[in-house]
Amino acid sequence: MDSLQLLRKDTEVEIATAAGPTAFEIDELTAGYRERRVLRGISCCIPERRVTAIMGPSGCGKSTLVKALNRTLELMPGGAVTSGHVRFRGADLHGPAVDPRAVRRSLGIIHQQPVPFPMSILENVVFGARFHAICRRAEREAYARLYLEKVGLWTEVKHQLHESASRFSGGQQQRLCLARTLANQPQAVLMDEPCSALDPYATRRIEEHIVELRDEYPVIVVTHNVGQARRISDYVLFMVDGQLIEAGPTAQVFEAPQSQLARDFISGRFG
Amino acid sequence: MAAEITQAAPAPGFLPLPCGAMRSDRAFTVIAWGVGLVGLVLPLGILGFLLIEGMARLSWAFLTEAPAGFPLGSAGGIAPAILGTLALVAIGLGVALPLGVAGAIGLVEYAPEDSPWVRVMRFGAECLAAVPAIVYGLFGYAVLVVLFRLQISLISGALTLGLMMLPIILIGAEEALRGVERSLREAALSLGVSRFNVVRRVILPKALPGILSVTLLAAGHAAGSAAPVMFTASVAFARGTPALDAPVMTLPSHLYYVVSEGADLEQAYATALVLVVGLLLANGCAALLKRRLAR
Amino acid sequence: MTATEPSAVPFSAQRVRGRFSDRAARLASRAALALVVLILATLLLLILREALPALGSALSAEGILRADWAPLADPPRFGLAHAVLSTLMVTTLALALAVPIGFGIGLFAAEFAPAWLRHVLQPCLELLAGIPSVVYGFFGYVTLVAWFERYGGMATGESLLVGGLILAVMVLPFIACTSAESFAAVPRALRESAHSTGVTRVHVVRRILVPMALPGLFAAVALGLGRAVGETLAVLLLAGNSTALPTSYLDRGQPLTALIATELPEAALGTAKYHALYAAGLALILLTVTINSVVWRLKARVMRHGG
Amino acid sequence: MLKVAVRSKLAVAAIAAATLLSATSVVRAENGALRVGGSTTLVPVVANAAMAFMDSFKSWQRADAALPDTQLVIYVTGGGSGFGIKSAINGTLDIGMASRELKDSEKDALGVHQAYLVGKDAVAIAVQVDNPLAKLKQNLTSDELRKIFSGEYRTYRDINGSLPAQEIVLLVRDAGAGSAEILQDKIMGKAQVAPNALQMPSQGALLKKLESNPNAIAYISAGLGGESGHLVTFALNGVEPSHPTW
Repeated sequence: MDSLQLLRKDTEVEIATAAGPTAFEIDELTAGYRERRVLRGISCCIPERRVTAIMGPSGCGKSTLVKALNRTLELMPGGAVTSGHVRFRGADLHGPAVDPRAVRRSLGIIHQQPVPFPMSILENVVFGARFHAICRRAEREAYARLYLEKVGLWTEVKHQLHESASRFSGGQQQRLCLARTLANQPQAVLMDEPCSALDPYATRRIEEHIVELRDEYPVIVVTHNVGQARRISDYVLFMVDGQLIEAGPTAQVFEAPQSQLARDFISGRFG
Repeated sequence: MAAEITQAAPAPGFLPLPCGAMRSDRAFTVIAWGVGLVGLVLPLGILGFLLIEGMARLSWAFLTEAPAGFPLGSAGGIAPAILGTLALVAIGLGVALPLGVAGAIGLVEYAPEDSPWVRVMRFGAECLAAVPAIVYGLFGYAVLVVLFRLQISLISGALTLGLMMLPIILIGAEEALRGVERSLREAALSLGVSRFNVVRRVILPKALPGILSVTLLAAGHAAGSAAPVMFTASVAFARGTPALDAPVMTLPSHLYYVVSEGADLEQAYATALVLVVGLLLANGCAALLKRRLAR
Repeated sequence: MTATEPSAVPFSAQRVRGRFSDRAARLASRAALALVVLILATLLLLILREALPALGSALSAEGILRADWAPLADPPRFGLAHAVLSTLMVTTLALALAVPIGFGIGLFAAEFAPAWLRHVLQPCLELLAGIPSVVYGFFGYVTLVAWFERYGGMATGESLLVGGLILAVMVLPFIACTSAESFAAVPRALRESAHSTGVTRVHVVRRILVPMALPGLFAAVALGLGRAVGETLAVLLLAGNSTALPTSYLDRGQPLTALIATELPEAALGTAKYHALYAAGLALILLTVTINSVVWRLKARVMRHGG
Repeated sequence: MLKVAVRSKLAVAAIAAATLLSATSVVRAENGALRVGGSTTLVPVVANAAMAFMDSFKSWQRADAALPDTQLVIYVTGGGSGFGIKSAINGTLDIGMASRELKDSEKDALGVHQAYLVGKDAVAIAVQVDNPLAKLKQNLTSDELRKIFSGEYRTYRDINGSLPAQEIVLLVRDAGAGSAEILQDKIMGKAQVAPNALQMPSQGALLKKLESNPNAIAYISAGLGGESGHLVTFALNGVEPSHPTW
């Protein structure tokens, strides 16, 4: 499939794009927590090596969607995908032979609140990588350095690698979490409102990293910040109440939104 | 070196996990379930055992009659023991609850926060809550029974139990009071009313479920303890309504008496069942209150 | 005071009223605290005073630390060594069993159990914690003691082994509940992040949960230890109540609490026996206070570290 | 024919004027409570007697016209002979019960008091019917008894080579019990009871344990031991602990 499509059967809206190959194919995905259905049939494709922003008002299911994408949704109390499929590079996420942990490792996620683990900075970075035997014990430091440099933390922390990360600022913590995720050598990066707990300066740094990541990974960023979506994304999905309302290249969606809801959201009239 | 460990090329599908880790994960899960079930089977087993063995003798008469038979206690009921236990705990609470709550208010509201004094008090209270019940018995015996000539009586025992409950209630009430949101306190104080008014009208009602919960727990603990009342309040046999200056029977000491006298096992099972079910009710209420508080 | 002219001093009426009730409340609560301190100081001092005569010659051959317990000998000897050793032995056994199982239950409740099971498990543990000591003693007497005699080939079922086993059951809920709470208190986000790196549950438990819950786990052990040391009636009924220095868990013994409960009734005021028993009480206090303060320190340090 | 193995007097040591039936100053508490406590041997008897006494008289006046018209309440508790005497001395009990003679020091401490003898019982050495010793012997000497209770004989084989090497389980009463002091006085002399003996909290408990444990040997109230169908009692130095003829 060479286009980012919105396959909503009821409206049959289709947006042709000039996108490259597809990373994620999402097909009629419904998911939720126990009795509460949060995602009501989401279908779309998300392209390789681009930043795709998921926008929408609070509670529309953005976070649930990214959590479903790397199978951490099932860690939440009662959280589960009830029907539909997600394929990443052709492989079904929920296929019978697929271990959810392998999915989580391959599709790294960054959360809203930066969550440094209760261990040294070095240990934080190689936490997953050591487990997955990506790096050997002897090369921990070199390995950690690689990823700390990648997120621009190395010069700041090179003398305190063995100290706890708890005294870091929010922005530093979030970059540490990014390094930790990248050190896991994922094949895609998901971000769940990565900047909503940060100040404007730290937000800018994270946004710069997001744009850089595009060169290596398909990136999905959940945000409720319209300006941010405009700044960093190549494509936009717009969700309301668990359904996909609109999708397309960022410029197109922002300049000529097709639905009234999207128009109101972008202009700041609700959300 | 860095070159060797750069990122692998994107491969389709998901990489397999280290297989040793998977095996240990599975073993761990099995062990966790096994151990967890111990926590389920053990209490239910003990309760079931007491229920099965105790139900035979349990009857309305058992709850309302005095002990009878020879040796005394091998027949009849346990009414005086129930009354005695209730009286002991009620009077003990009458002392411990106001003192404990007032002390907690003093610690939380009227002492500078994190002053060394508060820390010392809290540490002291925690130590005293940990002091074994029998030590309270030693103290009650030396001071109340002998020194103050209160003899072995309801009042001696009730004061001993009150002392035992005091640190538990103090700590619990302090935690409950501290648990009230700071913003609530600030908002109330910003209206210019006195601190006491804020405590009485805002903080205490908010902390009440927590205080009641810990009070019930302390009362249950006291009601089940034989050690502190053995030398201060309990006798093998008593009858009639409990009086302040007279000794009483208590459920735990009666159970101890029946077991140690080897009088009658069925009687002991039924007594144990009554004691456990009574405490279960008290603790259940405490847990409910706590859960309501958490909401 | 000068509340007669409200216009001269704004808000004065309100302030005077508030100030009075406030001062009264402050006074009352301070008085309550002082009373609490007074009572507790009396408790400590009194037990210390009654124990003091026995402490003076504690190290002599006839003293409480070295002699055996022989109240009917001539002259009588009141040594506590057997009781201290018995207490240590039953407590060690109880904790050796209850700590691993308790942590396991705590972890299970916080991590593995489905919600409905957790809602059953919690009251079950509370039930276990709510059963009083004397009922455990009775329960152990009619079950374990009888079984060990019938099937275990032991001369008597009463032994430090049985006392320790029942004690383990008694402290188990405290350790399990406290550890479950501290495992559950580890922030969701932290767990979620750890899981989202695709590691196994064992790994998350070992690297994230245990380090984070460590202070709580220490507290759990301490709580259990304190309970085990101070339990009276269960060990009184089960440990065998004999004054020999125990050499194995199959031996009978008499923990400090059981010694006090057995001997206090006939210890006449001011006799050597009376003082020895208060020395036993003092030992119990010192033991629990030491446990508490070690944990207090440890907790502070671990919390600073873990941050 | 005074042929009792070890004889004990069950004496009631009471403080001044504190008699069960004609108490005057004893009923000093306004509610008319009388506290009785001590020897666990006496508790079952006295407790039942007290209950019957309360039931039949209800008020002190009806028991004796000289007494005030207050409700008749009697509290009974155990604790052991030592506890009974001690409590009578320090006034925490109105009547102390003891299963032994009062010592001179105790009489001095009591001051003005009255002691009432309510009965006598022998202390018998007894074992369960399945005890190895029961089939072999009917009689024990003081010397054997001392060696058994001092722990010199650890197993039954030590007593007699033909017996199995099972541990001798000694059941004793705690040091406050009258029977414990009697054993010390009459048999043990300078020797001490083996410290690994099980101290039982009451005669009743001792009886139950003795009946259930075939390895145990104990001294027990001859009355209790004789009534039980599961026990065998020994003669001491040829004297049976039966039919006391005092």
